[in-house]
Amino acid sequence: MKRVYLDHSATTPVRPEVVEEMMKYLTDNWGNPSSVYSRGREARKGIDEAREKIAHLLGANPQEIIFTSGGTEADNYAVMGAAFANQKKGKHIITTSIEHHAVLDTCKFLERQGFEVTFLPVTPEGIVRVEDFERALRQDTILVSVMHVNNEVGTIQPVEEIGRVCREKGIIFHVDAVQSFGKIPVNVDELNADLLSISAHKIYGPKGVGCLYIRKGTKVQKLFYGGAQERRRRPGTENVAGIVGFGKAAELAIKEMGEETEKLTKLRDKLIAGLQEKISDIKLNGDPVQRICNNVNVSFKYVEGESLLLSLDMKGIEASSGSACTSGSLDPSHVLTAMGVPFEFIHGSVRMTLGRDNTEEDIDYVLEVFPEIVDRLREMSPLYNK
Amino acid sequence: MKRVYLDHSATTPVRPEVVEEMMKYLTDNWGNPSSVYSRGREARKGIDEAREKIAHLLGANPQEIIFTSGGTEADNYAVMGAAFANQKKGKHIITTSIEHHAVLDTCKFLERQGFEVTFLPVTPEGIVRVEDFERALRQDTILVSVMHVNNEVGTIQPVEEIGRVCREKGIIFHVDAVQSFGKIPVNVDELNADLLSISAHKIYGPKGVGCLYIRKGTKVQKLFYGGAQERRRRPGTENVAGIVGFGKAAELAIKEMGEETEKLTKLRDKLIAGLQEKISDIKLNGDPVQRICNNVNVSFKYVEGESLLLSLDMKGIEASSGSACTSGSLDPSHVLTAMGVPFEFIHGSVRMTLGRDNTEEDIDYVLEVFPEIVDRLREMSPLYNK
Amino acid sequence: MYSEVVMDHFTNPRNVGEMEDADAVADVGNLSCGDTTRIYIKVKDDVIEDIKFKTFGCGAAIASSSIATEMVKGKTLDEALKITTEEIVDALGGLPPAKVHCSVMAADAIKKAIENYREKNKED
Amino acid sequence: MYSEVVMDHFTNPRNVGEMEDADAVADVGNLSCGDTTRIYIKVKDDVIEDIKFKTFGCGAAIASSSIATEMVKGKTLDEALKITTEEIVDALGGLPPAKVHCSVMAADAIKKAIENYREKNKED
Ligand SMILES: Cc1ncc(COP(=O)(O)O)c(C=O)c1O
Ligand SMILES: Cc1ncc(COP(=O)(O)O)c(C=O)c1O
Repeated sequence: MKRVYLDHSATTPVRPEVVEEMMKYLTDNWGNPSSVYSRGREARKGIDEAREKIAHLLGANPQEIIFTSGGTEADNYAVMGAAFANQKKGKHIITTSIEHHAVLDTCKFLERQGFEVTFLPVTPEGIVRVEDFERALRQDTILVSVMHVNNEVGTIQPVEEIGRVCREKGIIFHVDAVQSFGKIPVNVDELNADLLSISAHKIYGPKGVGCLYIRKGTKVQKLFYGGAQERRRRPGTENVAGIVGFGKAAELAIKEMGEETEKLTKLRDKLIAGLQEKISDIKLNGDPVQRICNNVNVSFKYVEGESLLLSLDMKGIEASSGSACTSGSLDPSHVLTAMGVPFEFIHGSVRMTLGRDNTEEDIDYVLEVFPEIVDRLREMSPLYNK
Repeated sequence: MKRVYLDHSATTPVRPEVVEEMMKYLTDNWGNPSSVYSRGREARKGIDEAREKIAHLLGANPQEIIFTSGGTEADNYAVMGAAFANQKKGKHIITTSIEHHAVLDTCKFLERQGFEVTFLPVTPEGIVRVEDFERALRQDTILVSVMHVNNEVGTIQPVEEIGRVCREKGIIFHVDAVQSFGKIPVNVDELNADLLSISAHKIYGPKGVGCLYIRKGTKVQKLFYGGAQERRRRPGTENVAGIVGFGKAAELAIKEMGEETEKLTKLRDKLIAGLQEKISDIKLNGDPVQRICNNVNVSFKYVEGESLLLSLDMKGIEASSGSACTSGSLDPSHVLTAMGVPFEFIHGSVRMTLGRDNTEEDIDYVLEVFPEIVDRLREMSPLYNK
Repeated sequence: MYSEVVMDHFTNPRNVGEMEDADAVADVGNLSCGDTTRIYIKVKDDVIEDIKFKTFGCGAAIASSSIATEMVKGKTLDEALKITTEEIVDALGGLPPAKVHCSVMAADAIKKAIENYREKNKED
Repeated sequence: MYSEVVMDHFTNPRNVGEMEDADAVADVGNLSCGDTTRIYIKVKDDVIEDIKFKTFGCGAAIASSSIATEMVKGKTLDEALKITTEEIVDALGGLPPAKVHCSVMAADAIKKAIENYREKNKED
């Protein structure tokens, strides 16, 4: 059976070049980077080189990059760390209602700790309004956290503008760049970011590694305590192989970004247009233009997302959905809800995120089987009247 | 040149069997374990199997094992998590003065948050006295954290007795088993542990993975927030390959524990006896009997630890030291200090920790070159009078 | 995550469709929570002679409807009323814990259809 | 972590040893912090004719003593007094930041030895 993976925003395959680099650090260079001699030095070198690569790609200094166990830890470190370290200045935080749970739930935790959080609304197209942000600013605002690209609907947020305002006012600005890095330019100075998170497994690197950029001078409290690793900012024996793989993946992603973006944009637009042409009662979720190159998020009336996914899976197509039934929780996507997507569309949403292995033929195949699946499910639905 | 690695308590090489298992999850089974279909399910299965293996080896239930990014995160999760979740009952914590920094520094952080911490002293042999522990108990004691085996001097702590008392009094008991697991039996019921940390890279698994055992019913607050992974107790896309490697490493370690312990004990005793016989002004640090099978920690008067390590490294022997100069900090080992080791011995300490690849010949080689090195350094020392 | 039985019933649902001359119809669930099921029954001599369903919902919901209609077809109304969610889940070879609530709908819809039928026939 | 120059001076330290007929001796550092250096000098016509050291300390401390004694040997006392820690570190091809403090001892010990020498000769 043909298999088409369309869930690259969930995770990506590890590139062979990345696996190869990692192998060296799982076999020969297995020393502890904190050990002072021979074997430790080789491991240390691997980490340092990865740090330099990533710093360079972000326009940062190597000392500003702290490796973490992934995007979630980086987001928590940024948000909790900045909040706790600066609470004497104020206790107000601004974020958006469409952040990843790693930021959203951390902000909710901080609310329970006595912080006040403003969750900015978004347009029906899934984009934060700069005016709303400016209106939310207060004297005691100490931190603003806005994602660069939304993971569900792929919308690109106005982080440059928001960053500029934060810089003027001297407010710490965190950008969750997990879904943007490797797809669009991410430069910490252009974004005016003081803190910025990335994750390796979204860019064809290994799972369980990420990093937080911390601009020199930005006060952040540690998430946890222990050894002197990462210049005393993140303790624990380093995931050396993972970090090395991350460095390699980042390097390759940026090198190929131009041509990849072009290819993915074409495939994305073909897929959207094809679905809209072949299937009725369909809705594209998220801004069609201010949108990352690989995201297709569409909703179908009279179809429930999980049975749609299941049907797609049976045809070898892997995707994800914002339906309540898929997430395992009973709530549908907080992103589609915040966008005000009508409930008859929310439950029938499917996200297809493209990646470097996808081809035109993949899209043709999806467009071939998709209409039948929707038809079949609609036939079964008590809500549908032909 | 002959190379003898004697720093297995710092880290261990990844076993080929472990690398092989990991490779499968870096190449074929790279799906996101949270994804509902095909590719995600394979990754999920890998994690679940590792969880079952480790639970079984600890005498626990799979639902009680939470994977983390290593021993440090597990220790922090246990100590901070139990402290914050139970602070309404009391704010007193008991630990020892010889814990790893992952516990020690976390306790110091908790002191700054308004908790009171008793750091138990140890005997000159590096062992906590149960009487001291019992005397330290208070009405408002909510948590006791004692390491099973000390990482510097290899002493085995009376955790069974301490656990029994905690169980009687209904106090949460955390055991840092990072240095004991795989070398001596670790069973959560026998130790009466409510929380227990292990780390993969100390047992020939990968760096950057570990787990925390959380006994059913034990209240712990999360360290950070995000997705619903690990039954909502530890968010973030899982380090699948690392977790699978951890499971394999744990399985092999326990399978071979009996014969390994026997072999290592013999080598250890040969090394200690040989050094004592050949070198004057030498001191064995840590109890000679209540001691883990692979630890040799000795001090030499008139020799500074770092130059000793450097000289050993030049002969291909890799070890570590508790000297101030080695750690990069300016303070010598807190463990040797707590044991009351005289300062003229503290600075000249060296730790040699044996592992599965070490042989009799390795020990013979070390015993051959070691005396010359000590002689040479003593010759250079202004403190030494022949 | 689903058993083979679930996948079979999801792929080839039994008794799916509408019924022009149904003796009773019942709807349960509501769209805002993303799950609804409609059941049609044809009753003769107090026995469910024919049954059809339509479901908007996840794989577990569709498979539950399919297997539940199979289980009650040919049964007397009293027998059919006794069908439980546990029996449906068992017949499906189990369901993931988070999905069990989806199969409640099937049993509920069948009960409601029978009630509607009895209500209607009392009135006559 | 150490440069080749450091490793060379650590492995083959120059001017290591004692001096029976030294014109001045100086000790700096103390054992409780794990580092001590002793310098012996022999002076003729205000020039350091011979110099020896003994060091208890890390690799950086030993190499610093070795290279510093080389640098001042044959220099006048005034020239020798001008030697700085930066010059020693540079001559060693750099040191890890955490180790720079270990090389301060060498410059200090040489200065102290010269001071002792001058003090003694003033007294005479
Ligand atoms: C926008 C965003 N932030 C954070 C994360 C969390 O990253 P990780 O899975 O590495 O913990 C993700 C991915 O799940 C994401 O899409
Ligand atoms: C006793 C002890 N606890 C905790 C740790 C920390 O484990 P990890 O290096 O996996 O963070 C170590 C090892 O460094 C250890 O020896």
